[in-house]
Amino acid sequence: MSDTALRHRLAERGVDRQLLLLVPGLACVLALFVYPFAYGIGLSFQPASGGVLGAYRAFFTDAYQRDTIATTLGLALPAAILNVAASVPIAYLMRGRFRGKRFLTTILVVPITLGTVLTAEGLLNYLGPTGWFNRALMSIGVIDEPVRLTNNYWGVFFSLVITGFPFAFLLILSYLSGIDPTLERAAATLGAGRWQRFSRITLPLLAPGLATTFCLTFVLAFSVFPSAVLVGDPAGSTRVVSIAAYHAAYEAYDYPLGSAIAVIMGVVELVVVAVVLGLRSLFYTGSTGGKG
Amino acid sequence: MSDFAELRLDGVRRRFGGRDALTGLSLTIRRGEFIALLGPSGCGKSTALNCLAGLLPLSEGSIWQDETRLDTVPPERRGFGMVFQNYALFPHLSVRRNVSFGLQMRRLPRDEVRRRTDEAIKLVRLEEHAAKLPGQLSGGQQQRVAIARAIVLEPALVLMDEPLSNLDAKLRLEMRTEIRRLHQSLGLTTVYVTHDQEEALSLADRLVVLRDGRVEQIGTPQELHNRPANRHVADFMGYRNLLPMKVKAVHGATVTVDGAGLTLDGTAVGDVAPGDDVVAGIRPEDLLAGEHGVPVTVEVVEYQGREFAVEARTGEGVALHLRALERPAVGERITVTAAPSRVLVFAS
Amino acid sequence: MSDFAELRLDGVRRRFGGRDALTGLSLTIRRGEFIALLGPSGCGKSTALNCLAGLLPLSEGSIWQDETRLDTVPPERRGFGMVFQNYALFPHLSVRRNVSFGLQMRRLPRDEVRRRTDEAIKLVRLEEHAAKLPGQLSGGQQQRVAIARAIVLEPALVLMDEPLSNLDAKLRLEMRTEIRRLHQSLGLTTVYVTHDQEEALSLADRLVVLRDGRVEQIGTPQELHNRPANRHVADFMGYRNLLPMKVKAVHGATVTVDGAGLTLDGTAVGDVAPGDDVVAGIRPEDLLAGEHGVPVTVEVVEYQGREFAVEARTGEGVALHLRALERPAVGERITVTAAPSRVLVFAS
Amino acid sequence: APNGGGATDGPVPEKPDDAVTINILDVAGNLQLTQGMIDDFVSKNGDQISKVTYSKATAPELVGKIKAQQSAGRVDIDLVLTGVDGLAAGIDQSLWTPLLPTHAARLPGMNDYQEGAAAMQKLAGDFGVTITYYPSGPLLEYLPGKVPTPPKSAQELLAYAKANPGAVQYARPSNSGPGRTFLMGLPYLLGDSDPKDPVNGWAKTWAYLAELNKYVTLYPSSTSETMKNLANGSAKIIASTTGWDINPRVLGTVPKEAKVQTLEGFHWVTDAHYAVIPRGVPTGKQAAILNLLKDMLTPQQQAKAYDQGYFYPGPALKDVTLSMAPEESQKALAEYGRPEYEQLIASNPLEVPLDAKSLVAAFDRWDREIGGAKVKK
Amino acid sequence: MRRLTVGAWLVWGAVAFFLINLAALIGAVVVNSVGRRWFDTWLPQGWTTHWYASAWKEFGLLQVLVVTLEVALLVVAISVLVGVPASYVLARRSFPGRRLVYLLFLLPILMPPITYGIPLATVLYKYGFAGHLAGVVLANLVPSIPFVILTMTPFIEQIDQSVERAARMCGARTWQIFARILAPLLVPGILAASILVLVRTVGMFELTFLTAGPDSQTLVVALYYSMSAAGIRAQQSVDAMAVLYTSSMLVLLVAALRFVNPTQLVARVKDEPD
Ligand SMILES: Nc1ncnc2c1ncn2[C@@H]1O[C@H](COP(=O)(O)OP(=O)(O)OP(=O)(O)O)[C@@H](O)[C@H]1O
Ligand SMILES: Nc1ncnc2c1ncn2[C@@H]1O[C@H](COP(=O)(O)OP(=O)(O)OP(=O)(O)O)[C@@H](O)[C@H]1O
Ligand SMILES: [Mg+2]
Ligand SMILES: [Mg+2]
Repeated sequence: MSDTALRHRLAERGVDRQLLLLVPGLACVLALFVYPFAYGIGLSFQPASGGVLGAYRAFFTDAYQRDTIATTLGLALPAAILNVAASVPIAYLMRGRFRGKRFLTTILVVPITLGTVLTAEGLLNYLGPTGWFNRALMSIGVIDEPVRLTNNYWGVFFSLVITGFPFAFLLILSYLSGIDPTLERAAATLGAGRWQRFSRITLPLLAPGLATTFCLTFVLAFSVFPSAVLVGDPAGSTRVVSIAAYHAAYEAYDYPLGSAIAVIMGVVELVVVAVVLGLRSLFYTGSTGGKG
Repeated sequence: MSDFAELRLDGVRRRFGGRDALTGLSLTIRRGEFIALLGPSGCGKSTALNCLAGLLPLSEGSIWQDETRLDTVPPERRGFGMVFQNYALFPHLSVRRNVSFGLQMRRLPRDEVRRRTDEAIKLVRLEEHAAKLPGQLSGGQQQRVAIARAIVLEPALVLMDEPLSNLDAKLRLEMRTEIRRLHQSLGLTTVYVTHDQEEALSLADRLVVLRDGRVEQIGTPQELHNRPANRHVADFMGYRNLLPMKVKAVHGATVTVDGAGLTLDGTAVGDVAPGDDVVAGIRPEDLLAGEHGVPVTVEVVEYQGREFAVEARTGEGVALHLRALERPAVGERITVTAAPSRVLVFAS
Repeated sequence: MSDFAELRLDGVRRRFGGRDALTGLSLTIRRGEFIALLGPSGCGKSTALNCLAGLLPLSEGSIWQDETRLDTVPPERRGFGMVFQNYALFPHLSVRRNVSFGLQMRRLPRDEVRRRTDEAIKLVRLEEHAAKLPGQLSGGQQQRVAIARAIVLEPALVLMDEPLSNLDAKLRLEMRTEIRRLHQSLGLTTVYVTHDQEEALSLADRLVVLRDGRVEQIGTPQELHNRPANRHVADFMGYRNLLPMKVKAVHGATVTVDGAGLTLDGTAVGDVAPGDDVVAGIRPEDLLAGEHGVPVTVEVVEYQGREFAVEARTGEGVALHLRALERPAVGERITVTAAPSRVLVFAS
Repeated sequence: APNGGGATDGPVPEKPDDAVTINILDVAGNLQLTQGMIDDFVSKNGDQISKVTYSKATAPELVGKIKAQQSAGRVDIDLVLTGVDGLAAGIDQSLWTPLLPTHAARLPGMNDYQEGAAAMQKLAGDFGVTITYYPSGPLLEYLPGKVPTPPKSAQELLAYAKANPGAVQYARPSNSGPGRTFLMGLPYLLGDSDPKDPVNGWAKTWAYLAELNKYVTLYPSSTSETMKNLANGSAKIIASTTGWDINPRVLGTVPKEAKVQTLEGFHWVTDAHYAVIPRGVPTGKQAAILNLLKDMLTPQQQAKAYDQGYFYPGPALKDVTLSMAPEESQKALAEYGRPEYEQLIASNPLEVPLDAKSLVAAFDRWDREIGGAKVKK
Repeated sequence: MRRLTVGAWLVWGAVAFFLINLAALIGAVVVNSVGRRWFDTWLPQGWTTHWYASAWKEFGLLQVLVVTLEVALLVVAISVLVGVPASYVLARRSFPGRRLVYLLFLLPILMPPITYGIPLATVLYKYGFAGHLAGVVLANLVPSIPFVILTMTPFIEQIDQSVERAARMCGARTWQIFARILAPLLVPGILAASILVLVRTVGMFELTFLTAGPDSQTLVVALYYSMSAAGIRAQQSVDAMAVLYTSSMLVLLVAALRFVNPTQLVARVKDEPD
């Protein structure tokens, strides 16, 4: 009797046997994500020398290492901002139904399939000093020296845009179509012109979606690794944090330092995400009229 | 664009991908009128309203406001107010800012915006809720915000697209009175879309009945209620008994029809000749239990507060809906008649 | 579990995270009865139904089927049928397979499954549509599939949760008759949830009115219609004029109340004493225009087919809802009275 | 796997009891030269080796992988083909099974190493067996059409770079063989105090690199990139080695007419590939591998190392001539080879490369001070 | 019908510019992969498919493709099996700690793979998983399971719960409800999630790179090696391999887009006619 009573009490709060279905998923995340992460944090506090915080000290006292954070942010933030900012007007124009929408969406999403290597090769071939791009510009006389767009900041930046844009675009398109189109029509009947409808209705409703999209694109860009090596200048202007982490762990065999850098990377990224999500909470975040 | 004496729709037509959603709608709306567009789902009511609002371009025809052509003017410059079916309140703006939105778009001075907003909010009795977001309001309150937002601009014309369809029965009744009150007290001109005949009858000065994008009948509520132009309008106007029959004889306006074991006298609507297939329409409340008449067996009895709704079946198996003041027993046999003036005979 | 003489709910209570959604529901359902649970949104109707079905465990109380305790039996073994608000048809199964699903779950022999499925489909007149998917059916047809699916198992009890609320007015009326017919002809026992008083009155043998999870009144439609137990039930039963007043005098069952510039004679419901604050309830159709009575100004007039619904205001600004057979002009002053037997005075 | 579970230490038999499967990991690009030799051995000795699997990885991962496998007690890489870097890192972490002098007698070919290869073998200590060898570089490569008079000394190179900013290119040393050979060759060219000590002995080299850096606009992250730039004309002089000179021209990445140039007073910085066996490989497999290595160190097999100039010349043994090589090699080298190499190799000193630790220190310093110097701080 | 404003022209112009450059970028790689020699000219000096053959042989692409397929299918299967029940609970139930659980599932997607990839690889090496198929699969599960959960949760939410209740009222047991009602209704969602996970896994570089062994390299990793590992290789065959990779991803993506409406990833709304 008291057994059923307890069962009922738990059931009232939503606890019953069905929750067991969560267990495999939770187990995987705990074993494969939380534990390794904790292990990595633990490892980062056991450097060969320098005490508990030695690895962190080593990272922060060495300008060459420390600066990788600024380098990475310098790449990831503008790239994420551009991806989001460029997606908004395009997605906005692609609301509603029109013929060829699916095709155009597919085309815009194609870069997802390119992969780092093809993007890198493509950038090197196409934007390289004698690639078609420079050739075209030179043959129409815009420039007379090839502009250098690869093996430096720009190469990595372009590859981040090419791989990040489709994600941002898809998400924003999706958020936009979640906004009830009658809201804009309502605004129109109230005398709002095109720009006012966008800026006063659509944009504020989209803002939380923009923040989420920005975070996800930023995460993608922040962890840039292969393209920083392949199209960048991995010793110089594109020495990003992940290169430092990889170098420490797999070239210098300093696992504590590698873990410490990974932890620092996670922290920096979470800080950015937290700031953005904090800003997001300033906006209206409820239903946007679509049946979400 | 502001005040006007009349608004004219002239052969308005709208196609969607080759299919007509609305054809040849011609209608003159006089200042101060309350017009209801009535019809079943998909008949083109919203299409008509959106054309009027400028939210949909016309495929053919024109719209005139007195002598100005209106159908080329974008919606934001027509100066009409609109109340949407799901209200379309801006979810991120407070009630006050929803209501003042239109005034701000007009760049009115701050003071005036404040004054008129307050007035409108008061009119719909939402003073206490002015600072809330729409998501925190009940359906009826949201409804009132939508109305306040539309009328605060003192629009020449207010358009309403099934504004009550999302409310529950009791609230619907209340809001209906509210809408009629506002229309009267503010001297608005209103076009109102609904699929509920009761609502249309109770609110409108004139009704436009649509079916499949075409106008079936335009008239006052009384006209429609008593003299529907055809069986479809009748169906919509509560003629629940629609019996396919054959004309036996015609004597002036009175015709005798029979079919399915019944013989009835009725009033012809339109031209009918003996031998024609017709539909006889009778409201349940016009079928009276009496001494003489058709014998039927009671099948279903429903209590309706004052009277009982009865479904009965004739010997030939035709179902009839009628009303009774006393509860008949299920299975009981009674006889029913109808006054010839209450039986409408439509050419089918 | 199959047939039974009566089903007893005994102090049934259900909490959600500390808040009571339903308290102390005690009710005996006799075989063959049609019970309606009536109440505004959120009052616990669906909770009660789900407890009865076994879809929600009880927090307290018990349910008995004759002498067997039922509340510990899982829903799939109670043998009840259920019709859901939005039908909850299996969208990937054809009409036929929707209907036969329950029979298949019982592992009945193929022939019997086929026979009983055919029968049920015929009963709801969907023979032509048996092979279609639910998505290809209209609302009314889906509704009928849902009913067929529930009754094909010949359940001891059929539960319906606002089965008509998604249909449009005309269809709602038709399906209502249909449901009553099936209940009668199959000899079902039915518990029906609705927030529409008209529906409840017309369908049920007995009504249970709920508010905030508590039972307000249980009785036949006539009892509820004519003698609501309190102002809340009255509100629900169409007593649209609910006027806060003060008791002036009591003469047996008749009390004289006044307030807001009105003085009325009425019938007390419950104990009232002079000086008490009370609420006087009057239906619009019981407020008659007459020679003597309260003078009011007509504010809103709505046509309702036969009569006109009028909203009028007394000198003191109290709004009254009444009916008139002739259209009064807006602004006209008329006088209204009500028979004392039709004015109910509730202790508030 | 067959014989997978046998003892991992103790005496190594002459032959495995049963045919074994050998997993070979190549972190140096060595299979290009030796896969033919190995396949040949396997096809003739089916009783010892039933199957070989090949896989490739980069040198930096090697240590982590093997170490992890060893600590998990399950080593499934049986033979590693590596350059100096992987070899040294493994020695440092004691990953390898000592092969010498225990098994010296089983590898008679080791007595016939040519001079440079023998020096390289010294670097391997007791653990690795040199299987291919080449003198490498540093060489400069250019297109005669674009550079009619190539620089002949380090100073001329600097002057040329100054006159043609952006025209001189070498890839980031830690990603590139020619890049690191250039780095290691400079101290000899410039006469630094200790060419083997990049931290304290390379004063002139670092100064020179810093000066050169002013006129280098780009350090690509792979040698292929510099080759492509040479081919398309955006670079005029790039660092190269014998193999990188010949093979890309065979492949068509670089025009056939490209030429190489050495700088005055240059020393070859040699390079080699080694075979090593990780600790924890069963003795049966060790036996098979030793027999394989013995076979690979015979002149007939070594001749295959000529390849298409990939590691020119390639053989580690003395007196393995081109005429012994497969016909395809002979044809390719007849067309794209450079007869002058023989003379160059014979007349210039051979130096072994830096040991792994110093090399990593040199890379790190290069990354920070040269490659990273472009970044505004 | 709709007139384009200046802004719209600018945006479409920018889109066209982006697409043209993108096409040229892809074109440059494709042309190079079929070009014989290509130096300082607009087009190569001849055409050949030889690089594809040599890439196939040199990189052992057959084995790589088999491994890629194995990894991808295993990851998809496991993450669906584990993720769908979890998302069912998250979609249907409210219980104490639900938000925490949700956050826990969100984190692996919010974190750059390399931040947990390095410690994960270390741990997997410690337990002897890394370097094998098992390790690659386990590592790829980390972002995949949450991904399945995040895409399936809204999908399950939009399946009316009363359908399940209706089945129960018809006498169906829990497993019968799963098998006969939920599974068929979830098929499109599972398919969509699977294909997206497949695309992600095939394209996932960091985690695979850090945990793959010699016999468990997937196509991306092989590609990266072909570009960065020691030795001399013809660029053209690297390009050929990249083209092969991209074409297979493209096929997957186009297939995915047939099942998922890209506009309905985060919000499921009916396309409103306008
Ligand atoms: N954007 C559109 N594209 C294609 N067809 C449309 C579009 N909008 C409406 N239609 C079609 O036009 C017809 C009329 O639609 P409309 O919305 O005006 O009907 P309605 O009378 O308002 O119906 P409801 O009562 O359901 O709102 C319908 O058949 C509908 O399918
Ligand atoms: N799963 C639940 N968790 C928490 N509260 C609930 C849950 N289900 C119902 N409630 C609460 O219990 C109360 C009664 O809900 P119930 O669904 O029974 O109302 P109802 O009378 O059916 O209303 P409606 O007419 O809107 O369907 C409401 O206040 C509701 O918010
Ligand atoms: Mg509509
Ligand atoms: Mg309910």
